[in-house]
Amino acid sequence: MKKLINNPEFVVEEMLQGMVKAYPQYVKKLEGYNVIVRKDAPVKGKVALVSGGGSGHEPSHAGFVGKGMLDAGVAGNVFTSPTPDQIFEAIKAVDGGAGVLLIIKNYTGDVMNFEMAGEMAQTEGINVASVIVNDDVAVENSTYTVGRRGIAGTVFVHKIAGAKAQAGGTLEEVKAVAEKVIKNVRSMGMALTPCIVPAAGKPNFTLADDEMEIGMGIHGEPGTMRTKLMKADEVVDHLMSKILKDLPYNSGDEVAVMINGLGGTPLMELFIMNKRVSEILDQNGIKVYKTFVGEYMTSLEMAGGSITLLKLDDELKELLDAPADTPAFKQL
Amino acid sequence: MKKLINNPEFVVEEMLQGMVKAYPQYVKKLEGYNVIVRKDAPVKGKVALVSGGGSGHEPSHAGFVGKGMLDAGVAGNVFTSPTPDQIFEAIKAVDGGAGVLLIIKNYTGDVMNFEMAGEMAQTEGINVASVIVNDDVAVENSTYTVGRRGIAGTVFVHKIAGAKAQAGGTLEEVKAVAEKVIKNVRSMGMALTPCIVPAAGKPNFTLADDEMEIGMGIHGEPGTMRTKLMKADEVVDHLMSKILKDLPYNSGDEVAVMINGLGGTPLMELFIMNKRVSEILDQNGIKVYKTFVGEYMTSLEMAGGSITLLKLDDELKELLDAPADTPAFKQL
Amino acid sequence: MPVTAKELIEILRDIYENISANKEYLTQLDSAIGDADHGINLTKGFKSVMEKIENMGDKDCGSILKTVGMTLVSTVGGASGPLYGTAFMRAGQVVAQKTSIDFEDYIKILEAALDGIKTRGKAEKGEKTIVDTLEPAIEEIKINKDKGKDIALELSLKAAEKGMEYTKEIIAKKGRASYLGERSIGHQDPGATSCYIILKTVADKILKK
Amino acid sequence: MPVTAKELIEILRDIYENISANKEYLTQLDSAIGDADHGINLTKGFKSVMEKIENMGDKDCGSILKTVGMTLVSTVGGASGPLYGTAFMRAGQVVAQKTSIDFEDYIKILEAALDGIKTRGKAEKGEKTIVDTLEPAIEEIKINKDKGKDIALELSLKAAEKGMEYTKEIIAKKGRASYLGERSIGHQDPGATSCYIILKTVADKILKK
Ligand SMILES: Nc1ncnc2c1ncn2[C@@H]1O[C@H](COP(=O)(O)OP(=O)(O)O)[C@@H](O)[C@H]1O
Ligand SMILES: Nc1ncnc2c1ncn2[C@@H]1O[C@H](COP(=O)(O)OP(=O)(O)O)[C@@H](O)[C@H]1O
Ligand SMILES: [Mg+2]
Ligand SMILES: [Mg+2]
Ligand SMILES: [Mg+2]
Ligand SMILES: [Mg+2]
Repeated sequence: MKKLINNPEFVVEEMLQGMVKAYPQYVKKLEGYNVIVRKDAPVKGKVALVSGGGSGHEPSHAGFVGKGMLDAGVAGNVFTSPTPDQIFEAIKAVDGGAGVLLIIKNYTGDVMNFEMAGEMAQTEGINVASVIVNDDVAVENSTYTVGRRGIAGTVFVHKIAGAKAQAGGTLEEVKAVAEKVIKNVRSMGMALTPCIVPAAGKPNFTLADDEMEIGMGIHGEPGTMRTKLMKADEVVDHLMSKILKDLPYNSGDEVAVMINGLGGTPLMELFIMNKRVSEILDQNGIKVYKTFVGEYMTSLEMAGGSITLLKLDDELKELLDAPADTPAFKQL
Repeated sequence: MKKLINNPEFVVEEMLQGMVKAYPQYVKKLEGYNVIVRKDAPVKGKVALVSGGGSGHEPSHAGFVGKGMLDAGVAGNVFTSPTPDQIFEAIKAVDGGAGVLLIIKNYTGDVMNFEMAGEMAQTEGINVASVIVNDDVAVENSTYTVGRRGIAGTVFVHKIAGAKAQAGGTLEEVKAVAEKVIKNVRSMGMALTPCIVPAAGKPNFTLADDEMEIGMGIHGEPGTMRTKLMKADEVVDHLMSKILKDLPYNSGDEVAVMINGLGGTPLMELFIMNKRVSEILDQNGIKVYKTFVGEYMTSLEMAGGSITLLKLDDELKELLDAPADTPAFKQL
Repeated sequence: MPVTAKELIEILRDIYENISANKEYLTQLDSAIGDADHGINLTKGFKSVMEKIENMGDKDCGSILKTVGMTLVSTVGGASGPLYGTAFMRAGQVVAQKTSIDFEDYIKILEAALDGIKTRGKAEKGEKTIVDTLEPAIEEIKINKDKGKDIALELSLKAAEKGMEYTKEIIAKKGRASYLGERSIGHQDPGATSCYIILKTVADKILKK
Repeated sequence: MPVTAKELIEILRDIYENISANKEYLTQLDSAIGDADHGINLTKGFKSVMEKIENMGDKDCGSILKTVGMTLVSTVGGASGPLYGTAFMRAGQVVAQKTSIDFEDYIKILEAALDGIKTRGKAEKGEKTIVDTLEPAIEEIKINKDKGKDIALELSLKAAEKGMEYTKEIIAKKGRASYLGERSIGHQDPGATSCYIILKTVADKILKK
């Protein structure tokens, strides 16, 4: 395991300390908890947004804490949902009296831990609502299963619900627009290599030198197929065909695009992916309103990437365009 | 070679196309050239900044093209300096009548190709000046050699000279402040793994499973020592000891810090590095004015990172704080 | 039976030791269809539990079980933390203020735990989860309770074991393993297994009395 | 000699072929102390050169050499592109408008090329670069030019070869290899080698005439 770390046990704590040292103008850490909150939290009268999950997905979620996005990011151990007490502390720290929205990625552990924290907060008289992001089309949806995983599309929920809250939206309104994003966002990813959870010390799965996995989740969960290496265009064609037909996205639609790197993929390759994505959207008469290329929801050092499309209407466009000032997402 | 590409020969072209498709609000590409310029180039009456070099260092340099930073980024083949004709086109495209500053990383190839382009532009009556960035303290400086390499510190030159130009500085003034940055900026990096130049198809050097190289350059040039894997704190201690004593940085100084990932290193590890950097600065009575953690000057998918310190005075602080709006560097 | 507060703490120590002894095994089961942390997470959780309850021998059984639940919730994480945590907290409510637990209490505890798990996790029997072990165990103990606690416990444990083994044959519909779809068949569910370990530990202790 | 424009183009084709035949070798030399692209870059450059000058047989030698230089500059990149490019452009100035090149011209061409390379690259002899091959070659051809072109060319080529081989023994002070410091000793310089290949190709052709 080749990592720039000191002790696998303390990676999350040390990371958060390094983060707070880097960005004191944006964030502070709750003493004794792995919780990062806005420096000016609680913001009185504003609906507060809390998200989080296992660590290893940086900059998600603490990197999106700041004006116009999240009020708190809760960091669990690597790839492990944070516990309710941590989330509860985050809720208490950011509640400015207008209520708190929990933005949860759809994993059984996350859902249950956030729900419990929400219940704890409710009993203390804090108004809590929650939304569950499930944008990953790689997993078949069905009423009998837990449904789809939440991946990079979550960042669009942070951005847009964050803008609504910043603009003075009520908890109901913020929740409603978050749900609108969830309804209109779809993603799918793929991986070229595994990653190593520091505490485990070895890769969480294996892929042969000439293999890749399509539809892989951000914790290395299995995808839809394991194949021989394909060209970037072929990979994108496959991901896009799944994504486009799922919502579906139609000619005349306007979308925001996110090309997300999983951690080990150079920006060069993400741009090459985007070239093909824009061609396909063009062929389908779908208009690109705005594109984001970079690392938003990673899997440690995994090589690979995901494509996210968010179908926009006027409200979503306006909120997407609103300024944001956080360590990892800035918009003037 | 596991890469999300189509054809090793066309990676640079396809990347630039994907980039322009992603950021039409910021940049355009010069038809027939691997040159990215500000969408509104040439900006009349403003000193224009041109930088560039081999590709593979993304977001450097095209990612920093935009308001408050560069006017053009010239992209050579992977790890190969662009040719003078490309640079010359860039100069012509961005000259707004107030002259053009070339920001060159100190590599023989870059220096000669940019100089030739500058001469070509001069003969066409364009006022051209240039600065050479050589922040890498890993290489011993001496009057007999080509001197130090230019690495991540270059991004501070882009930012600060860019702010000066945006504020209406003359070519002389912009060049002077760029040189002030160069005089006050020092960096050093290390690598855990090599990277693969697409056209080569194999790693550009090898490191055993338990080895790392301290002082390695951004093209895999040899460093100061190859050692057994060390803890993050030990690595940082070593890099910082070299950097701090070089300028030197003294108690009471104020610095900007950049923790730069080389492409394959997760953000988590960069924050862990920053924790130690901030401790060391604290111990030395050096004040951190602002910190930047992320990927600014990469080496494709190489795992590793570099630390950059820029000693600040009031002028540099003000310019560092000025707004910037580019794909890869935004400041509100 | 009845089980006193001190004996309850002993049972919990046995649970910790048995989970801990099966740490690798549970983790290995989780690595096949999950994320390879079930044994690690539970061991960590029950270790914290022991630190918390060690000196609670003079407290009522309700308080002890509630502490167990809250500790599991705040240390285990993932899916099993809230599930087992809720189960123990609900169990604590059943015996609130009581200084000992009798056989009738135990059945109510199991029912409350199952109810907590199902409310929290929304799983039904046959979805390859903890429920597949716990629900048959309760059904069987209730049917046979008139035959005396020893027989009822033994039959209940057999049903639990059968339920656990049946998880090998079914598709996961809940939790992380559900992403595997068909590919989850052939693997025994880690949560169903840890649940069996816990039930067996309790039964062994009660039967010896 | 003299060499006509058509013959000049033939010489340049030979250079392309010999560089191309040594592509792997030059790249391998560069991989030891540089970035493993010297053979690749030069081959690419001279290939473009051939496409550009193929049909320039009716042009003057100055125009041809200037085109060679400009093409190298715009296709080779790295350090050797501007260096060889400048060398050929300077050579072109020496024989501007001339329809053929005689021996005196050739010596002037070599001098102009060296001057261009030194002005551009700021290297002196002994710094492990192209200069270590080219400068001795020129010194020797000048000393011996009264002995006749054949002898002068042969002695010059010997000096070039000796200069090239001497680069094995010295520390690089210019270019990418200079970062290696002491570790550059023992490796022959790729640029010094490609320069020898070019000089030998020219000499072979002229000697045959
Ligand atoms: N909704 C649910 N209801 C009941 N049990 C569940 C549910 N989801 C998951 N489980 C149980 O949790 C176990 C996995 O626990 P664990 O590995 O600790 O959590 P995680 O999957 O978050 O890593 C599964 O084997 C399964 O028995
Ligand atoms: N300043 C210089 N003057 C003369 N020759 C030089 C100089 N710098 C480098 N060279 C030559 O260039 C060669 C390397 O060329 P090449 O590999 O094409 O460029 P790069 O180092 O940019 O990849 C070296 O072997 C050396 O002979
Ligand atoms: Mg090169
Ligand atoms: Mg698990
Ligand atoms: Mg887990
Ligand atoms: Mg080279």
